[in-house]
Amino acid sequence: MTSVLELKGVTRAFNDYIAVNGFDLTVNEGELRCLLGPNGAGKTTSLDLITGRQKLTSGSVHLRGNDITHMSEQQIARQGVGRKFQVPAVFKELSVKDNFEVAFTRERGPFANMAVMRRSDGEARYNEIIEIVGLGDRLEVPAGLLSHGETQWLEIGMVLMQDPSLLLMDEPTAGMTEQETAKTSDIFNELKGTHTLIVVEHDMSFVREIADIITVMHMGSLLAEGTISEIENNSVVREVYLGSEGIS
Amino acid sequence: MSVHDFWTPFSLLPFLNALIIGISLASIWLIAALGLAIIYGTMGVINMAHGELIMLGAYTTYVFQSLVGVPFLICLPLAFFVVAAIGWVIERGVIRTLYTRPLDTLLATWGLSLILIQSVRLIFGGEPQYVGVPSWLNFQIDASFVHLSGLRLFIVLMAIILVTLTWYILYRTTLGIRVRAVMQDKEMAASFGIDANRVYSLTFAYGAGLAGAAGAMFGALKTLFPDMGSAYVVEAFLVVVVGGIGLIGSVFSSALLGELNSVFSYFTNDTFARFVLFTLVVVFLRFRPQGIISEGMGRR
Amino acid sequence: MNGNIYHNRKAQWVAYVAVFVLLALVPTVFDNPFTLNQLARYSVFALLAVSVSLIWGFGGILSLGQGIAFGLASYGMGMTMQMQFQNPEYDPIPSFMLTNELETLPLLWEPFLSTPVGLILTILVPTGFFVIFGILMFQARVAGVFVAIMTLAMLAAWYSMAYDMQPFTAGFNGISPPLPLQIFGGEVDPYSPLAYWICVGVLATLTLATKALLHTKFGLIVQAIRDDAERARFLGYNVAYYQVVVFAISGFLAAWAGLCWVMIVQYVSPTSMEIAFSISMVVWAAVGGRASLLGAIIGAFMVNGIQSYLGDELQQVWMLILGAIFIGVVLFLPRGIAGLLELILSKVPFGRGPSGAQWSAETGTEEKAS
Amino acid sequence: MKLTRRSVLKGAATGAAAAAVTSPFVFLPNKALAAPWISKGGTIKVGVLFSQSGNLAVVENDSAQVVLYAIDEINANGGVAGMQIEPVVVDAKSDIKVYSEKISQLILRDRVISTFGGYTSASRRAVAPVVMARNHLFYYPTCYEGRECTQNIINTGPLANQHSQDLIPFMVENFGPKVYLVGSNYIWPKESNKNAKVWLERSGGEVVGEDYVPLGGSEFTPIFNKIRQQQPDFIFSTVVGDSDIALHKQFLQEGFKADKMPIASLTTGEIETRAMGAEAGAGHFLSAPYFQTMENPTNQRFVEGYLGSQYGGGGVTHYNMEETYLSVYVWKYGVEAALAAAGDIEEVTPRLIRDSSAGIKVEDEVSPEGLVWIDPDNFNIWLKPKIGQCQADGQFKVIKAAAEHVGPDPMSIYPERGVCKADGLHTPDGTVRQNVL
Repeated sequence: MTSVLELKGVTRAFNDYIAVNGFDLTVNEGELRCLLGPNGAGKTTSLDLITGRQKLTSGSVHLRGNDITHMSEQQIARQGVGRKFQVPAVFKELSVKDNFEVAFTRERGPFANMAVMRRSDGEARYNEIIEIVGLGDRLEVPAGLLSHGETQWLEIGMVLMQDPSLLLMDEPTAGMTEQETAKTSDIFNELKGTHTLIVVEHDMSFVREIADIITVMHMGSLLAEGTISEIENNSVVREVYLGSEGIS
Repeated sequence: MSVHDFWTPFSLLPFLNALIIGISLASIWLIAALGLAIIYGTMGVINMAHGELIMLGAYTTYVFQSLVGVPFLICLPLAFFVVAAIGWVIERGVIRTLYTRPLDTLLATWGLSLILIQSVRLIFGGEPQYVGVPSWLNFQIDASFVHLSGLRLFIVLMAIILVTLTWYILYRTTLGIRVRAVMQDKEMAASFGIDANRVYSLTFAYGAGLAGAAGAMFGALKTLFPDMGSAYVVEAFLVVVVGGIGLIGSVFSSALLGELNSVFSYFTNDTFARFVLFTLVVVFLRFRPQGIISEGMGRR
Repeated sequence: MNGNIYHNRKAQWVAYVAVFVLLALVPTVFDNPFTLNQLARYSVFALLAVSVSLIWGFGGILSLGQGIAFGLASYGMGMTMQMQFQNPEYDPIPSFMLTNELETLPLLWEPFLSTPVGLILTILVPTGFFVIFGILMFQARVAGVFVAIMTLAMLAAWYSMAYDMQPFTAGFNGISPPLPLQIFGGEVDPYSPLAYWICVGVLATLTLATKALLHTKFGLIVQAIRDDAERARFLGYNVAYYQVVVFAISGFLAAWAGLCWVMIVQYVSPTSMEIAFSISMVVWAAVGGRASLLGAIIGAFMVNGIQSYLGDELQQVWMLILGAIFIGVVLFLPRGIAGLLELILSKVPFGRGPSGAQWSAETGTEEKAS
Repeated sequence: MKLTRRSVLKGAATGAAAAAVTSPFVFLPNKALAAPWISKGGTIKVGVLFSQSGNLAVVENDSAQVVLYAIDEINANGGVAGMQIEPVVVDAKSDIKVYSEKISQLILRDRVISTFGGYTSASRRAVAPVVMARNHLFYYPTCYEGRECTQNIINTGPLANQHSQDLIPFMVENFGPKVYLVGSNYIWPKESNKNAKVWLERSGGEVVGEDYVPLGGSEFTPIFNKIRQQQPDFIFSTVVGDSDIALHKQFLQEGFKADKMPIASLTTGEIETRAMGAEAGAGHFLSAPYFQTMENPTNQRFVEGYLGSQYGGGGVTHYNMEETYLSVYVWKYGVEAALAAAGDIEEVTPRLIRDSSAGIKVEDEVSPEGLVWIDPDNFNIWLKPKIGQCQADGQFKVIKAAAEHVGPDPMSIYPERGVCKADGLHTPDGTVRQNVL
């Protein structure tokens, strides 16, 4: 197994507050890793650091052996890292179809794209994606009119459209109904194996559905790592995390 | 290049006086910008009609002084309250519906400024009017390199008073605490029972009132005509944008810009000074965009 | 396709072409030179509104500095036409330069001795400036109202510059080239149908090109950036690069407007870079509909037409009316006249799609068919 | 192509909308352009193009009023060549784009035979191209810098060279040689200052400083700082408009005294002193061809008649208004001379009026400032400049009047450019250049 992502001693400090402190993480090919931790544990910040949204104070991030520590967001994205945000981010005034089209990023430069007419290339690809996330009957609807769950799927679909080798999902089921969550876990299980994923999630039942290995963060550092049962039986985790918020 | 035939040579005492004049200019910029800074800082509203609120303050003073016969010092608070009332109405009528659309506020307030200019022109005519300077301000300070007219000194003092007053209201009264709470987190403030809409109305009215008081003073200093406000609005924006959110920022940036303007004017001329200043501000914003990046870190 | 003909791409093209054909036919019906010149002026304003629509309605960037490109190009054109009047041998310098004791033609003016070079610079310089200015702003990720303020400050700076650099610009008095543009061995009388057709032709060509551009993937990405710049960035797009390009294109459009303007007016002064004028462009686009190029064109024609033909009594209150229209549009009709049309047409059933009700996968095929 | 029908429908609808938008602009068929400028049995149409709204209206509204007053006066006395004059009044809204648009409306649509208009050089230059291209005639009724040689503009205000030749020697003689030049930042003040320097040199004065404020600018403290540093004997001001008022007010506030260091101005007339308050104006000097207080029967009649008429709401008369008033009479005599030359009123063209205006005189009985005439070469005006001192009531006392008429010379300080003649600028190398702007 080759490591897709490797974080070494990643630290992010704001003046006197250290959000992420010497965090190490290694994710292997085809793995679905869940990132757990109480609020303020540094999960989202870690994703920010991986994707270049925030700059590291110290430490390094490697993607398939390449150092991406100092790259900009778009460079990292072009290295094959896709990210879904905690608050779903889609292009609200564009139709669902156009959202997928924008996410289909074969050409990224403005001038190259001036020669590309819409829907010329992405067609086949989004048929595949629609198979996975659904929304096939909502293609012409402006994304701003979608329900919350649909917006989440759209964003997941967009990230897939981008065809990344590593997907980062920040709370993909936040605000979803039970049925929607069930559909989402189906989507994730379908992706598992063919894609490498890191999922930040609070919903333990969802985590149980999908996770291979779980990494627990606390106070910006690694607390524990292991399979679902190992984590559930880890006394330290129980103490800081399960005790405080409770895993349902 | 023969643009500036007279590049004034450096000479210490007049240059020092130029620095003093810089303080005087800075106080004018600060007074012009203060209301804008409060409104922008609290509500994130770019009020393009701010210059016109200044103009209304000047005309209010003119009306009370010339037509009613109220002494100048009393006109200042009157201008404050009259324009504050107008500001309150504007907030209720136009701004309120646009809080989620900052760009549209900018445009709507610009439309408003047209209406205000034209209304004043219809009422008072286009002729320049003037506000009489009270005789007790007709003195000059003449001490070695310091030359400052009484009116300028008065404006510097008023700037200090207004800033202090604003500081006091913001940091020492419950209203101020509410304003700052809303500034930082509207939802959180609401959960503590603070009526954000009311706070916005009051803040806008207060900012407008400050513009009115500024107008009263500018009326004494300069000439009143319906589109006098446009002369202040760009400068006021620059003070606010360069200063960032907060009272201290505005004080510093107006001091900086006022001094720069005075020094450039000393060496070259006022038009060129403006060009240099505006360009510097644009470049400055490029390299110190703190508080300027609209995509906040905490959004997602 | 939601069953609204407004969104039908083919119908849109038909409407665009119809309007331009209609405009082009005007001289065959009415040949009053004043009317033609006036309509040519409106076409120039319409092009400015199109440039605002592109950068603001589609790019999501409210630029109050379109007057910079317009003004720079106006000066370029003014200089080109002025130098056509001067004779390099015995009368090399325009008369206003005398006041400022210039003995020889300044270096800045030298290239404009050649009309082709002058015309190229007229377009190239403003576009180039917008590239540089765009890089300055968008690389620093300046957005929203701060772009508005920065463009405003830059506009004010250029205004002061044009005003103060009197040896080169004649300052407030402005430059009025005494002769119409001489080109290809002929001259373009500003009051002739030819001048009118050039202006309408430039407007039509650039508008249709812009519309075509918006239909490419580039245009889609620009609109995506408008909706959510960060999302686009995390999809791997260099957002700043796109913004610079679209900003430069809008500057390019405004530069063409400046070129045509001086061609039909034979006068340029710092007022071309007045703040109020640049904001007016935004007003035209807003009234017509910022998210529609054709809407912006109609907005420019309407607002200026009303302004010119309002009765005398109403002239005195023109600013009141304009201000009220503008506030009204912002408050109640943020998508302008085009938005109103969209709303009205949505009531009209169109195509196979049931209007306004459920969407179906089939309705989507209409767009593919078109 | 099942959508075609609807597409066409939409296109047609939009087209109809566009037609509705454009239809108000449709006026005259073009054949009118071949018709004579003045038709027998009709009226004579003239354009009146001033800003009656916006910031220039302060001055230009009075100009428009006085043109209408003069036209009324002429009409009441039988009109021109037995025909009544019909003014076509257009508001330029203080917007330079509107000047340029409206002048073409007046010429091409309304077909006026001449136009009176403008107060700023910018507006003159904005209207010049179409006036020249159509060989039309524009009366610019106020002072300007000269240095132009056009064949279609007649000017009835003093040029830069007519202002300073009395004022500067007078000031140097009475107050001292050192002068500080303050002006608004545009061409006219700079050109006037260049002329002033010529006369300063001849009268032994020297320039100790020169500064320009933006048009509309009102911050003079930095300039007064420099003035304090340079200690001039007097200030020579070419500051215009609102700035001029600010200059005088701040002069007082800064503690300067008019009797120690007066301002000698080319602009501060009755309108300005009224706006700034007589206190701020008193003691300073103005060079102008006309003052309201001039004592002659014609002026008395003009002041009383104008202020008593429906147009005299402004309450004062002013050199700019008087020059505007003159321009209407210059035009009237020009039309009469043109008629005499052509024999038929329908043959009179704008250019013929212009050519016939060479040497036209406005006699003492008509001209409030006394006899003036149009230069037959450059079509500016011969006049007697006067120096007035502002009194405590805001009116001016004429201190000194030139003994002789002073001629306009647009190229006075640029002899190497050539001589302005009726047919164009005669350059030293023997060519004749028309419409040198």
